[in-house]
Amino acid sequence: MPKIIINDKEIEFENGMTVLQACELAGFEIPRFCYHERLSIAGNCRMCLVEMEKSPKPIASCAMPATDGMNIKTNTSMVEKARKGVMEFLLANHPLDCPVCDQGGECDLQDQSLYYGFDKSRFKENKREVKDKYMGPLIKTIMTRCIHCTRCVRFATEVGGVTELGAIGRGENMEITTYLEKSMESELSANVIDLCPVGALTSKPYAFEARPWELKKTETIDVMDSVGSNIRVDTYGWEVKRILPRLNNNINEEWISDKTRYACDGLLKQRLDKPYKRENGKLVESTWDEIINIVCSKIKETEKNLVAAHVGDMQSMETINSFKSLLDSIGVNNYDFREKPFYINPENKINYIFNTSIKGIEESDCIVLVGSNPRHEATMVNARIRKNFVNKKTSILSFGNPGDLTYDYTIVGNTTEDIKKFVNKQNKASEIFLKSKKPIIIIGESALELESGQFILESIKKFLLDNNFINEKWNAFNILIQNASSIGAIDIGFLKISKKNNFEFFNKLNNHQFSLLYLVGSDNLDFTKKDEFIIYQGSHGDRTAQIADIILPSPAFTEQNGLFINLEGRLQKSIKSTYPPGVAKEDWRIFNLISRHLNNQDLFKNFKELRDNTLKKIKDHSDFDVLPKTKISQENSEIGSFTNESVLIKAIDYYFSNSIARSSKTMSDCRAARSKNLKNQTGT
Amino acid sequence: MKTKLMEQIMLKEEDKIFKNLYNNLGWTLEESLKRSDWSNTKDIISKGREWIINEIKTSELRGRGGAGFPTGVKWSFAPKKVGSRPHYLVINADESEPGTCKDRDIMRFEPQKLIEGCLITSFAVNAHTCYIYIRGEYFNEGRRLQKAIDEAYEKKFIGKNACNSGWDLDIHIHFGAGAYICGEETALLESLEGNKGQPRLKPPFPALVGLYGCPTIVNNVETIAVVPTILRKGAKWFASIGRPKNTGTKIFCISGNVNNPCNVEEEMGISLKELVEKHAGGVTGGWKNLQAIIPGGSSMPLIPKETCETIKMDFDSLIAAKSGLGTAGVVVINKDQDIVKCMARIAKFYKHESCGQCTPCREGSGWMWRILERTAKGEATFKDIDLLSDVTKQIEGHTICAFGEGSAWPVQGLLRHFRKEIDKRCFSEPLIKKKRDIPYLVDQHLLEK
Amino acid sequence: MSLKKVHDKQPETFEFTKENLELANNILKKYPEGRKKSAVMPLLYLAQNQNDNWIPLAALKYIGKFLSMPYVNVYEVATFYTMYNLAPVGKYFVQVCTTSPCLLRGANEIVKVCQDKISENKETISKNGLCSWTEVECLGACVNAPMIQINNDYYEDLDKNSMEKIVDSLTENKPLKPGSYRGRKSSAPEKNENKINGTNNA
Amino acid sequence: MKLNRFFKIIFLSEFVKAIIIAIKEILKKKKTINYPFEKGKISPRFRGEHALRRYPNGEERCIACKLCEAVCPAQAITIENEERPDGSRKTTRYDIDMIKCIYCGLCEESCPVDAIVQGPNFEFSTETREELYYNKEKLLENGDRWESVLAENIKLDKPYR
Repeated sequence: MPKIIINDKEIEFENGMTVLQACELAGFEIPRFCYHERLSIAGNCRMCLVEMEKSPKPIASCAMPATDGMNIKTNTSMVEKARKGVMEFLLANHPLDCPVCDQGGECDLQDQSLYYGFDKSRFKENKREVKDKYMGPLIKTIMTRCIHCTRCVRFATEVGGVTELGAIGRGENMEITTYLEKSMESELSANVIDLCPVGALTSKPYAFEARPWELKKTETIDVMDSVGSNIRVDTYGWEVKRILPRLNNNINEEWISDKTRYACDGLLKQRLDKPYKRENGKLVESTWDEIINIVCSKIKETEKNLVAAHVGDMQSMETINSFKSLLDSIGVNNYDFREKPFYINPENKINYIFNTSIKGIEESDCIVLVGSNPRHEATMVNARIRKNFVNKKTSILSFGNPGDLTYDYTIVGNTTEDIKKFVNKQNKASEIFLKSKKPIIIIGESALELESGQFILESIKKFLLDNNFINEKWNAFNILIQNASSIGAIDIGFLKISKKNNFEFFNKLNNHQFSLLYLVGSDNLDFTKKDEFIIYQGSHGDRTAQIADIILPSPAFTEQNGLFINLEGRLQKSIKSTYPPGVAKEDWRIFNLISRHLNNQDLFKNFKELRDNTLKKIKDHSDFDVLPKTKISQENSEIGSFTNESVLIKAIDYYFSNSIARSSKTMSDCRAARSKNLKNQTGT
Repeated sequence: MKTKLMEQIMLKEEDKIFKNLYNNLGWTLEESLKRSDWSNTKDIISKGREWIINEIKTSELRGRGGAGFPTGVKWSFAPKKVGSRPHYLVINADESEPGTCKDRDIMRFEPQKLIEGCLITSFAVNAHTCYIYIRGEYFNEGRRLQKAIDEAYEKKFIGKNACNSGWDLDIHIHFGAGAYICGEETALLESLEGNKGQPRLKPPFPALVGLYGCPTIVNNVETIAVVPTILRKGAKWFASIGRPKNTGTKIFCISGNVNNPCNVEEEMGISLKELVEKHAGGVTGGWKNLQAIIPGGSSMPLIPKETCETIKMDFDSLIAAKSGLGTAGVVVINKDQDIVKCMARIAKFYKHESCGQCTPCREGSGWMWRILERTAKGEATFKDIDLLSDVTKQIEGHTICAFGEGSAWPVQGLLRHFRKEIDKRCFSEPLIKKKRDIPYLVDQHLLEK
Repeated sequence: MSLKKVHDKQPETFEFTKENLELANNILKKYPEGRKKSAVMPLLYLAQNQNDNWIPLAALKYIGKFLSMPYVNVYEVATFYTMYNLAPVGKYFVQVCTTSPCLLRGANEIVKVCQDKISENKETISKNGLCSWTEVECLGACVNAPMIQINNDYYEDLDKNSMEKIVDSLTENKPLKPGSYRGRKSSAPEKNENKINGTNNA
Repeated sequence: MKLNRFFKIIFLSEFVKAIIIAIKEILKKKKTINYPFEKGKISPRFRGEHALRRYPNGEERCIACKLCEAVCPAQAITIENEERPDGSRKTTRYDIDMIKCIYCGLCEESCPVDAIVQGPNFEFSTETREELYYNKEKLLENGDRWESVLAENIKLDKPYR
């Protein structure tokens, strides 16, 4: 390994590192503004200047590749002078409005000026003033504060895949703007707020809400989609003020989607804080004792095979597990977690998870999408695919038309016939696929929902097994599950299916064969109510609460501890960051209450017992935050019948996809802005 | 002293490379053939690229665009063999340095020399495509050059199998659109690629990763235009003119307060006084009336009268005098002029032309201009002048490209040589002082109501 | 340079004329395949010529589509370079060089003539609607200072009198010829050219 | 020694001295003041009752930066804020618990706009605790009442800050 000397300390570094990275490795911090690990190098802030032997000028360490035998100094007077000088220039035209700036307290410029700045300003001219720009409902701009590091421009172009930000003009009049100030059209747009080292781009919904030092920070995970992005929830009292990404290279790197970030104001609105019962068509407040009585008597008097249960998209595994224990104890065996009838094969774990892993996408050299729109279904997965595309120009093929995915792809065909040809090696796509070394196939829920859903899943799996693309080293088979609770629910076995009929639950539901429905957070379950008695247990007064006869208030995902398995099978802990409103009770406690009432015994004595029990049920479980140890087996599942139909990718109302998002004002603003943009586009 | 100067031999007419600098002989292809352009291009090319590069190296030709980098060495940086990526030759005709207008005359009156130079250089660096980046304001010059290129195509001097040498070459003209910074080679490449002209980070240097990510050699018009003559007359001839390491002839542009401002081709190392007195008809108001001279275009520090007496115009002597030859745009400032105002105008130029990419130049160039402007009006304090000096030092060496130095040096030169002059007018308290009693800047707008 | 202001009144649409479209396609051929973006600068010139010497926003969008380039990048380029006008200018657009070499030889007087005869402020169109003027940085003809550029042509070696004549000719819509206004040949020394050459030849 | 003492007793010298001192003191200016009616001089830096100041045009100075809240060692200050329709940042709630307050003056020092100040008033004793929970209205009213003195004090103290 090559060696570099930094401040007389010799260290080894990897080839391809920059001087700045080598300095970090040696433990010397280099101040920077424009440099960011995940963006291209701009080298324009000049804050990272260091001294290099034999160079008369200081060099920009972020842009200089480290070479063997370099001698770098970061603590000389030359370096100090350079940093001070640059800092003075940065502050020269930066307004002195830290007290009203939302970035105050977590501002790179503030922190670094403390170390590298002069104690007073020598700039006596008039400061520059820049008009603020409109960048959509999420980003508030105070462009006078901008230090032109162009991180946001690079992010939008490189990671976001939407070249909508640019720096217009030149010299000291350079301004960052979107084209003619239209809102940014990216699901990742709000990440520029985190990237901005100053307060030029701040969060609009969070404007003036709180100061960073008065927030309680909880490191947890997100449940808006099945990716399980790592987040930090900042709370002030009961309120969740904001959600920020947390670094996890395996999942979300350090970005999160706008929905993850901004649906949090939905946690404050339309909350169920008391039990309700329906009397004469109207919901009236009730008490826990009364409501549990009603629920239990209802369960007792209904025949067990007329009782059905369903869990929604954001329920933790503990909730599902304790719910299942309750159902088992009373003998109910109609339950499911799917919101729409799509085919699944729960036999083996590799049949329903994203086997390649999100990080594995980066290695791939051919990506095939089958009836899937990753941009809306799992934004972070899409960001990875784009990363791969940008780095390697990988060929991306798609069955079905998913629309704009922020990268180029070729549509192979729009019918299931094309998929059939693909697995039979009858078209060009399979040629490209077979030639590649590390291909991946991503099957979306839309494809599995087709009549030939079973055929698509099983035949593709067979195709991959036959061509040795599913092995210990590389597993090309991926299902893109949309909901955070799904994988956990399959592992726990919260579904009743037989080999012949995958959709028993849905058939009965749609034929109105149930008379009592117990729904836990199922707001997206697609069915029309006839004369079923509906018990709804959940956090938001959303779609199902409106038709429910009994409402049991329970906490949202930020308000109780829980386990979630993300789409790649990674087990993660969601941590309670605030408490539920009113008299809402944690889900497992509600089930305990019912169980005590019905059977005179607790389901679980305490939360620890519940968690231990839950952990035992996880298939191929190894540890937290790691991929599952899946077993590859050639099992004989039926290929299923083939019907020729078109592969229709169901559009997701991205900003309104779950009950929290639907309650959020920010999300509805985004949705309005998006549809306005869409109108303008088609208009001209 | 004066007589001694006069005795020095001026550049002989036959040693001049640009014989048609004033368009006495006509610029068309026909007429330039009479000046032995294109006379034995095929032979030169047939001697091979090694020979050409070596010949240029021994001639000690230094780049005429400002930095004075040895041209032969630059060419040898290009990969010897063409890999998967094609090579490019880019000619920098974005002549925007105030005080310089030599390339304009070459393109107007000696276009064939440039085109022939392009062919030979392209061959030497393995390029089949050559772009000439002309500043947008030179619209007519660009048209003239295009005509000359068309003529050369017609005669098959360029194009497929140019001059029967077996080498293919296409020359395209690309117009700039008014940005001084595009004279910086990497900014020029960015501009050519259709981006804003913001300089790139170096390394990698354009010789390895240049236009479209391919190896690219960027040279000034004058550098390329003298190449055919050097190869024709021999490196030794070229090296014999001027002084060691500063060889050959150079077009000097003499402007400002002189009686006869002009472009003139002269030997490198000619004394500045001779240049001004003989070719430009002397300083307006006589040599006594001289205040200072900017020897190499606006980005070089000025030199005071005392130094002007003896200084020789070549790269190394001017560096020794803490200035530089730059593009050899000699701007003469006489005592009738306000030197501070003049430099403030140059600072404004740099403020106007800063690309805005990196911090020191973006923020510093405007700051310098504002302080100088105040100084010129007599509204600055002594402290401000020290601050100005600090600002120039904070810009210098901390920027991505050489623009930082270019904007800081003239001001440094002014401070170095005319500090007394500045100090004379800086005594009053600054205007801003009055505002200082207001404790904090936040919400100040509310106070005004 | 302050940031260029986009004109308030914008035409709805923009399209290249047939000839210009042909020219544009020829320009594209100059650059290697897949490098269409390079043509953005020449195309902006084309658009500017077609549209009375200024570029409307619709043209930026049109060029963006033409080169399959994000609009914002075209916008960036159009605002970065000074020669693209995003607001209308006069039929005769007088650009006065006021950088030091010209300043030393009296560019201020030239500016004054413009202020008196064309319009008080720069970048405003004169009363008769034919001219507008602006100050520009060095135009690269320092030896012939002071000088101006009218549209594409250089007028050199000016002084107050000749400048007045030129501006008058513009307002009458009969522009004078470009070139030196002291009757000198290109950038040759005026008085002693022959003498020097003579001594050398002797 | 004994003799000396003897003479002192005989001639009542101590007594005389005392009378002289007493007479001297009677002629001097009074050290005490008639408190509720007269008041002593207070340093411009005196840290008394809090007040929130306004700008001359009547706009409140406080911009809800929450620095005083953060710096307060006794955690006596509570601030809530919002964005006004005109985009400015102002408080909706500014409470000081005067019972918790230790009168350290850090809030005053940390304020970037000289909004929260500790004025010269020290006579704000109350009969109930509740009256000592100051809210924004009370603090602004204090500011209005004391503005002339506060402005003067800040001006006097400025050179030392």
